[in-house]
Amino acid sequence: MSKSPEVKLVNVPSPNFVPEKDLGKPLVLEAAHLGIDFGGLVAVDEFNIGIGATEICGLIGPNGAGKTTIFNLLTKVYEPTRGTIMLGGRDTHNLTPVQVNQMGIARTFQNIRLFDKLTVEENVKIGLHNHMGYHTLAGVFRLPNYWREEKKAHERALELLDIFGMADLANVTADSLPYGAQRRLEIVRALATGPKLLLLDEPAAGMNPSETEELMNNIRKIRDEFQIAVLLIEHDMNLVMGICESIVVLNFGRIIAKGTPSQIQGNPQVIEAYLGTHRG
Amino acid sequence: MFSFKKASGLSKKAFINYAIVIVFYLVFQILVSTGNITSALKGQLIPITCYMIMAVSLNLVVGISGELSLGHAGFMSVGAFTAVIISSAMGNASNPARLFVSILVGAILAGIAGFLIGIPVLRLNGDYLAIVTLAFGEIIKNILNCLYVGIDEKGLHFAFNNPDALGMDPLGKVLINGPMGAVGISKIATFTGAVILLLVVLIIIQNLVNSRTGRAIMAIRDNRIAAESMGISPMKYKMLAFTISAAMAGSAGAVYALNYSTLVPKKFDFNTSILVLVFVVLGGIGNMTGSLIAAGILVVLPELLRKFSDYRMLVYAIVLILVMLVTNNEKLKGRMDIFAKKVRMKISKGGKKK
Amino acid sequence: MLANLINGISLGSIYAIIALGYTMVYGIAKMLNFAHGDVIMVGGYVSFCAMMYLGFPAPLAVLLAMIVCTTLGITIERLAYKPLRSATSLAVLITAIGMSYFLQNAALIIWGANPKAFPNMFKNFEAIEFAGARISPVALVAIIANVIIMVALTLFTSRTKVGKAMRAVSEDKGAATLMGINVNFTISLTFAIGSGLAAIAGVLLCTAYPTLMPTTGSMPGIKAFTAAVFGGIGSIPGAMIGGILLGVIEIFARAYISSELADAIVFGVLIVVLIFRPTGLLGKQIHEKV
Amino acid sequence: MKKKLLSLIMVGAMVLSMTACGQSGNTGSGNTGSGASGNGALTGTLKLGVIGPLTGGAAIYGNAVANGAKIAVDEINAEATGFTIELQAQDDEHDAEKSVNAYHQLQDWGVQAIAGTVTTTPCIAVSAEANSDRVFMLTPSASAVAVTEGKDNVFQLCFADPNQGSASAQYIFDNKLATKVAIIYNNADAYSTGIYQTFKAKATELGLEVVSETTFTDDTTDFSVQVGDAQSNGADLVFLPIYYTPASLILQQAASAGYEPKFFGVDGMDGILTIEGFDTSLAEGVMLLTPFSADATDDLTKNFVAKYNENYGEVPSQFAADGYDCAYAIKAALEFYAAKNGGLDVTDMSSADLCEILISVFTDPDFSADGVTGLGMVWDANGQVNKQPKAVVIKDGVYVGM
Repeated sequence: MSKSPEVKLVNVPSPNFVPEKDLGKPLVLEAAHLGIDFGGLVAVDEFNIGIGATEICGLIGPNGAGKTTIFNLLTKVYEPTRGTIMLGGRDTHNLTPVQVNQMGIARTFQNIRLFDKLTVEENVKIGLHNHMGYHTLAGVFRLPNYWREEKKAHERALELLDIFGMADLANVTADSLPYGAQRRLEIVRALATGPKLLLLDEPAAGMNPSETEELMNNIRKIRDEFQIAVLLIEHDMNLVMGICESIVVLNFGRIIAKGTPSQIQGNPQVIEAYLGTHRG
Repeated sequence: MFSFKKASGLSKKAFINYAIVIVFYLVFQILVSTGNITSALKGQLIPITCYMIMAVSLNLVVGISGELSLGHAGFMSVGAFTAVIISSAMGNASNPARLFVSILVGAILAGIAGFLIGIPVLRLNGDYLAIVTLAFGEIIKNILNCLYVGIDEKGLHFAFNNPDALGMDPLGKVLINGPMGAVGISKIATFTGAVILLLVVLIIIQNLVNSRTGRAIMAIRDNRIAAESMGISPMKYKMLAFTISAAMAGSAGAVYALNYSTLVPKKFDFNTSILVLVFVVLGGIGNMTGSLIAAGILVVLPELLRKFSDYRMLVYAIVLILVMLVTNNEKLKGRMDIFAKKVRMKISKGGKKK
Repeated sequence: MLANLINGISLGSIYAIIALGYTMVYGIAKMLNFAHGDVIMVGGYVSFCAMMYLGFPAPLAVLLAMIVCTTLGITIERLAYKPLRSATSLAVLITAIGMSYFLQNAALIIWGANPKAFPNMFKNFEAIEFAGARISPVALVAIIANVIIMVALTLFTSRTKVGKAMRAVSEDKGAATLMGINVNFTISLTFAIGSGLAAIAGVLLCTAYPTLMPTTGSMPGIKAFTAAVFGGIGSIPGAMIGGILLGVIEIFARAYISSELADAIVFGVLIVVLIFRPTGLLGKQIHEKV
Repeated sequence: MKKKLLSLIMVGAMVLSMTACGQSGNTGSGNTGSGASGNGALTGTLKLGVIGPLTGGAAIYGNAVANGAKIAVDEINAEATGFTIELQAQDDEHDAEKSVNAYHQLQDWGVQAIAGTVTTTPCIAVSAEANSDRVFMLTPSASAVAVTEGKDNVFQLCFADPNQGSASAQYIFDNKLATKVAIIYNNADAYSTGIYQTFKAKATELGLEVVSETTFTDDTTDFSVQVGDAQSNGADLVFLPIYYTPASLILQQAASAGYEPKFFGVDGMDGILTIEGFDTSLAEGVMLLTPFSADATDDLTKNFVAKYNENYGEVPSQFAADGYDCAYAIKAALEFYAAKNGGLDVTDMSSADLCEILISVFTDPDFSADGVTGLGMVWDANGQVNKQPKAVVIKDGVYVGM
């Protein structure tokens, strides 16, 4: 047993910041120098972010800025061309969306992707899939732990649905839900996978102001109850400014500003990105 | 405002299917034992049951897993020819034991074939996947065309593409003779055995569908990307469905083979795969009850149409096209609904008069 | 060796012409037209009847076959496929299979089960000797016809207004409608062209392999469909490359490996190609937008 | 739900209709032996079934047999001797499963004896059923040994495969037709493979050199490889133990490859001249061994060919002749029995009783039948027929005896 020689460790400057309450806890997500090219076209470049354990972070930017592409990179739908993504301190290089989900990242989709022909409860149970402790054969032969685990999952699904007051819709097929309820169901489903980081892609799209208000409360409630981090893409500035502790602004695939809501609101670059340079 | 579609209880549906099968069995068993059945229908009972198994097993892939497979008959043939070999090799055992082991081994080998074929096939999508399953069905048929199996004192002998290489005793018997297939199969399949197998297959499929595994399979069907983001591996569950379905097709093939004294690989060509697919589509994709009924009707239909002689298959084709048009065209469907409503009104009025 | 190569290219050229029908219809209507192989058979019978019973000269017989097949193609589309335009692709597939059964059995009733020997149209032409191999006139005609058709179709779809409309419809039906393109007409036209080509393929197929039966079209149909997928379904040059490759592989496999396994080898190559290029040799790679 | 209801009703209706006709199954009272007439005459009505492919790729064979049998039955019924035959032909699409279905359909009709089935694989399946049900079968054209093997109730009207193969090799050797022989055969077909195997064994025994052996399957239309192989190996005779449809393709493709060997066929080759549109000059010089030749000048053949042509507008093939002979052979057997046992009334006789009668007659060494496919046909206990094949050669588009 030879011992490796001792090396000296030094502090490196990190470009990231987290809310004060999360200081001392490990970052749930850390991406550095992230970038992806599509056939020579640079879609995202030099994307750096660190998300604290219970942070609610907003990702905003004009249409086509690359926000959803970032989500796809973080959830490994795309393998990044450059840079690293650390999830809970582990590098996700060459991992699949399935693996990173099991490592604690869950998401919703901009264009809703529910399991249309299945019921609301079944949709949530699919989220609970990896938390149900019985084997395929136990399911086929209806062994005792099938019944036990199914009962547990049923109760858990109703509990989660209840956060959004949807427990009474448990037996309705997903495609017959109204739009807003479909969005909420996607969140519940993502939550069911037991993530440490929840990515929400335009959760308030198509909602009216009172629904949005309710959604904001629920996002906060989820964060507080489950003690998880949330990264969300949203165009509704009331929502973003209302619940996000930090905001990252993206334009043409690059970060143009980072900071608290008030810092972002006053940032001239952000205003320019949103309104364009040639005004009047 | 919004009309919510309530999904009816899955288990209730499942029991309807068991009931259908049991009633089907009892009715025909009674008819057979009292001699009140045509020998035409009696002779078809086992093949009908086999096609029902084929239909529900294909429905697992097409309906539950959402992949179009055009080579299902290939797996049936693997089971069928395995059964020929096993039942001959077990010549001394009792018939039910031979049947049981034949089905089991046939299912296992077909399942292995399904697994191996699934590895390349399930990487593809949509129509490309369909054409590759068709290709594999044809490949299995071609390979079986080159397979020679014989049995003698020393046991089984196998040869590929060269019947002279079997190297058997002069007293040995050739079981499978390349493209000429197998002859002299002992007919040990029974209607009761086939129905028990059908019930087992139904129980497995329905229990599977109604478990976390089945939900994962359906999640991948409905939205692969979302399923992945839920931590469900598409490849794993698609493979599972494909393999189980292949194994079931193999078990159906085993019973089918042991119902006829001869069997040729050509029987299990593309047309048989299509035939089974037609059962699934007409019965309703993902609808096991529909598959059972459609298989039953469509296997018997050409026999009922015999009085049309030359026009029989023409009539079959027209029926097929019309059914597809009526059930899939919104306008026609609407008209049919109105018509059905009127008929019902008339019937209920008639009932009131009494 | 050379003889086998020429045989392969000639067989492949016929596959290619049939494959064009599949590929064009797939490109526009996104459906596998299983009845296409049987339209070939009808083309064969019509030209046979024209020559044997009506005493038509060969070119006129081919023309008549093209007219009949074109009409048949449009009729099939109108009656069986058009009502299902919004239905699932499986429903359309089964309908196409029903149509295939229908055509085969109608032919059985009209023309009987006895195979007909297709007259040799090129009886008066001598085979060409080339480097020790003989090229039969029909092989030569098949290869030349294939090239001409391919060039003509490529020009048609890239230069003419209707051809461009076809491409537009195959890209996006909804957008094409908004652009004022008559989608129904375009789809009918595609079926018409595909069926007309099927007639030519039918005549060539029956001249090269002169037995004509109600089932004549089904196996070449499946092979040609494989060729279309092989080359990348939806792509016109893909159909040509796929067809010729398939023909050559088939003949070589039969000559040098095993005639029983020839089809297995053809399909095996298809599978290998699709594993490495999941949309065929010249097919467009499509990424699902997330 | 409506759909389901409808389908349930359909199923119900079907079951009812099928069980209803089940009542009229074969409940014939077996009045075996001494017939009503008692004068050695054959009387009554025989229900004779034909099973064969009437649709699908092999339809040509089934239709030929059915048509041939129809002509024989019409002739027999027209004689008005008190014995008539009711004929029913059922389609099997050359598929074992469908063939067994067809057999059961005939059972429901009350079939007493079967002239069938036409093709080999279905015949093996049906003969197994018929053997356990005790229904007599005389197959017109299913020639594989497995058809009759171990089944005492199944007889063949055509040659069994082994006989044809060795007879062909012997003929080629005796007449010094060739030294180097190529064989092209269909290895998906029991008939073709069976003849090939015995031909090859006999040829080797006689010292004929087989230089090329190539195979094809039912769907094959391109024979360039097979023809090319025979050509490049310098075969001066190509033996074609196959049916005439693929044979016509081989002749055509050999001609276009500039290959002109002698061609030698077997009974399945007969019919090649009747293909509509076939260029008969391609078949010039083709030799074949066949029990039937439509150009034979005996009255029996002339009458049959004329009637067939009149009714169906074409020259009958060997299959049609086999079908024709089947009906007559069964009639002859019943007459033979009636004469020996003082008469026989077959009306409503059970198929099982009739089966034993026919087996006893067909295996009786004194019984022989005449037909267009041979005079004095006799059967052995294995069910195989013994008759003389004729060698014919095609000259100027007609068969000429050799």
